[in-house]
Amino acid sequence: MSTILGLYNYWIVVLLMMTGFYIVIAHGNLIKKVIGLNIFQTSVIIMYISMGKVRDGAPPILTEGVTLFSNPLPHVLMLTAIVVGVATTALALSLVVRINEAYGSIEEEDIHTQEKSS
Amino acid sequence: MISVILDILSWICLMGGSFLGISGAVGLFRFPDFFTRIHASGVTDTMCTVLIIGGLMLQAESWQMLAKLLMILLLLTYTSPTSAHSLAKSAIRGGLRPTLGSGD
Amino acid sequence: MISANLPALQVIIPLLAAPLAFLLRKPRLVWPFALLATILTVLTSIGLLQQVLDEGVISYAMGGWSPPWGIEYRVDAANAYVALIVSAMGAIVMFYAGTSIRHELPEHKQTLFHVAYLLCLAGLLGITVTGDAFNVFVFLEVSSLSTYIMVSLGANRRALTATFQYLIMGTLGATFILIGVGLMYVMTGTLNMVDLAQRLPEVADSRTIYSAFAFVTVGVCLKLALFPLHGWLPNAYAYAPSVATAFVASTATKVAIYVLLRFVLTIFGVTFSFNTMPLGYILMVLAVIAILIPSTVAIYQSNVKRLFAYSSVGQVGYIILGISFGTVLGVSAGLLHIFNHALTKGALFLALGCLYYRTGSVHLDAFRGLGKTMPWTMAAIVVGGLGLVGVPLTAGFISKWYLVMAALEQGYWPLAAVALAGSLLAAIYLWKLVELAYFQQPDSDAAQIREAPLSLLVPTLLVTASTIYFGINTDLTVGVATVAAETLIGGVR
Amino acid sequence: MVNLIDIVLMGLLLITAFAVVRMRDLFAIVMLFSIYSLVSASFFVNLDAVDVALTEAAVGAGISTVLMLGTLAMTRRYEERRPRHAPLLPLFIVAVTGAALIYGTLDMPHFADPQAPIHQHVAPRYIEQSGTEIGIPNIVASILASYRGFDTLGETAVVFTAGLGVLTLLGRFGRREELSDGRSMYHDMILRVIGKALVPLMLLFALYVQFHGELGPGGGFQAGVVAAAAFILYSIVFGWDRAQKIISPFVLNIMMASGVTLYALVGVGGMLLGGEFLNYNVLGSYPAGGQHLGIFLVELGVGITVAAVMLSIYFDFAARVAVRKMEAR
Repeated sequence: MSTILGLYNYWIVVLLMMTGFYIVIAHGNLIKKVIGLNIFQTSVIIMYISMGKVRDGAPPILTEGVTLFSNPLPHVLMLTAIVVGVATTALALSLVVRINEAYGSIEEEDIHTQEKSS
Repeated sequence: MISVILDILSWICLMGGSFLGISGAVGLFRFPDFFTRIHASGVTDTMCTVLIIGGLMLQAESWQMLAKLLMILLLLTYTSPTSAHSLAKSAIRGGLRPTLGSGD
Repeated sequence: MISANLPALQVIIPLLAAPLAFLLRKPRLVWPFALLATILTVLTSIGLLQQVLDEGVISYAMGGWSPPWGIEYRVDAANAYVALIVSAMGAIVMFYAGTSIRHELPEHKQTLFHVAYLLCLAGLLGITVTGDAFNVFVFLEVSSLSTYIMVSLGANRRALTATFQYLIMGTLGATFILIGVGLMYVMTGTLNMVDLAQRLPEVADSRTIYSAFAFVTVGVCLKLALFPLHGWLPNAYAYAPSVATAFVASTATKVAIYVLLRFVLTIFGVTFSFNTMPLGYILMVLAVIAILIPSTVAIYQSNVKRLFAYSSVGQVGYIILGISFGTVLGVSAGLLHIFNHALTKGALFLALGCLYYRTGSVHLDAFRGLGKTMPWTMAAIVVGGLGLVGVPLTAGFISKWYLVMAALEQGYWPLAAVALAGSLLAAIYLWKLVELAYFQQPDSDAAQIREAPLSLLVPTLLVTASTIYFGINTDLTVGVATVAAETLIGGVR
Repeated sequence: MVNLIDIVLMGLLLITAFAVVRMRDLFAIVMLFSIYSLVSASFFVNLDAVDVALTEAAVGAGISTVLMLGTLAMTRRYEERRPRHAPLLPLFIVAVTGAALIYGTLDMPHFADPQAPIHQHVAPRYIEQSGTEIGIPNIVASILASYRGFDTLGETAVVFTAGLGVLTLLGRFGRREELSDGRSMYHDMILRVIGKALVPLMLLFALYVQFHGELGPGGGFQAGVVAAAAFILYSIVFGWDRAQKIISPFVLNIMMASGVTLYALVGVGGMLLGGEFLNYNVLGSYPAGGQHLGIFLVELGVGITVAAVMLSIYFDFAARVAVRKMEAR
């Protein structure tokens, strides 16, 4: 029981991650793939931030009279991850735009048939 | 004594705001066309934010927090009607027309 | 002052050169500047390797914060060796890029390419020299994003879809690594590799660490294109600009293999990876498949760049096979093959770039009569191909020899047979090219084709000659690879 | 009480994520993603990660969504096609991966457990010492800019790379003068007035976030994104050709590169003064003073690059949309 109470948080995050991962590998629409990737990454960020939480902790900003802080290190790491994520997204989306211009479609299937016939 | 009155007032505001928020959401789902839907959410939204932030202001612990909440309130009262307006305007320009009347 | 800061300079020179090159704007200024930066990078890595061999492991505390609180750059024989490979290939290919890029890309994209190239170099070197698990992820992304840019600049529209696929799989791989590092972090509270290696044994017998190990390994294997996770590689290599293919093929997967070694051997430790976890057997099976299937697929390719791309997947199999033994001999054979294959594939893709420069094609048809029209280019391809086969006097022979030795040392003689079968497959696809080039007449309009310009030919032949040099004089490579393998396996404990 | 909020937020996240899987209307999916991002930002506040929340809200719900909408505007394909066959293989892969992760969590320290190893090693030093070693209240900013400043340099390089990549793929080059289509919103008076009033406020807020980052949540990334958002709003309302008159592509390019350069040069400065790369202690007459100066400069570099790159990416997309509109006519 205590395991469930102590870990349910992570399990939901795993479920979220897998939802994103599933969208990436199962869907053929390129924009949807990018969104799936974003959901996957955001969920990984939630996982890290959950790790950093300390019960009754305060946000890690030194204030007088507060001694118990949540762990600041995961926050720093995830700031980096968020920025890396948006960089990847921007690049992926501009690729989608170019693919659409070159193939007239953003569905993986259409693109495959065109590549096979050419 | 004062704090109890403040608490009661703030809860009334919060509940009222929440009710408006939910009714706006219901309207968003139940109304027939784009314009009535945006009407539903746009109109209730403003009052909803005013009430909720007002309720929070009554709970504020410091002047600083009060000032911040006030600024958020001002920002939202400006932006939320504007966004509703520009949505409607874009819809009109995009060729969407409201469904008028029903009996004719 | 310079010698004390070498580890930082190794990454900072290309990293700082990239935005400065971007500010220069004009391609005719950017290329010499970028070339200068890559040459300085090579000098740094030579100095670094020298320093490591003389004085032992170098630890450099970024920002003056001692590890594990700050980020540590930790250079030992293994990563100094990999850094040298990467920066040397970086400089030679950059020299080649001057002419090739001017030919293949419109003017306003040339600068962008060179900047992306420098960023990629910085990223790869950053992954190599860092001693911090999270820092690996950051620089992995720097190198990946800049690789996507370079690949997407290919002339064919299929370069775009290839890049997209690469991007999706690359990002998934990086995210898996991120998950693995997170699980390790939550159990130990640290991100520093040495610190991790010290603290992991206490908690190693937990399901979290098993899972962390799986995620890191799968993530890295995606990046190094181990069969069956190689899907992104053939198209990305086939449709990228020649320079990008040559550079990426000879460095990116190699650095990924280094990351695998570092995580598996140094951080998790040999005992955990090979005894507690069945890594050795899994890698061995995958390596055998990777040697046989992609090499067979390569035979049926008509696009020669794609052919050699599939052969790269096969060669990664060889390296992984060496690693899968988990012995000093096996790992040093793997490290040797990293070096030799980087040279060989570099030479081959550079030669294909020469061909593309003159004929505008890398299709099999373009090879007809090439032995007469472009003798030097074709000679480079043949020598490179012989290296892939593993003929004596080429560098490829040395690493395959050590690989077979390592297999026999463990008593795995069927694996030695697999390695030979792979060589046979390589001989088949090489023969296809040789047959076309030397025993067929060029088409009437192809007969006008001249040899590639010297600015392309010189670097190509230089790399080709070095594959022969390192096939004959093996003291340097074998010596360093053995020391590096010992460092990796001995770990830091 | 806090648990209840957590559960509600996670429930919302789950609903949104599943809705994204089920829906086929791409426009709705983008909006759902934006909601997902915003809800996770609220979740971060609840988990005490205020800096992360600010960034996620600005980046995920803001910039990413704008870019996705821009892509939709150019692809004009609002419906995803139904898959032909049941996705058995992906389901299998996801099930195995998920199972591996759940298996991995079983031995993890429980959520919010203060005794977990993660809170016992490395992190305590930051909490206990950063006040004296660095001298600024925001511990996250201390780690980000100083203890792990090199990560942040790498991250700024990633942002620069992204700007470079979008520039390469979409390019702001050519035919800019012919395009007058960028200001479809210009004739809307209400938008114009509100926009005019908001833009300076947003810029002011960006500056606040930039320079207040040492005391409270904020810093270069968040400030850069907010500043870029201000210009994006301006260019939506007044047309991107007008916005480009204020910040020309040329200036943007210089800003993109100079932010990274500034960051790296601060590091080199540390080397020249006898410390390690990015050692700020040697920059000032006393260590904490040097740290202040160093952090101020690197955060500035981050802010400049991020703002310029985000704006540059937006301009690249907007120019492309305009070109397509003109071709369609």
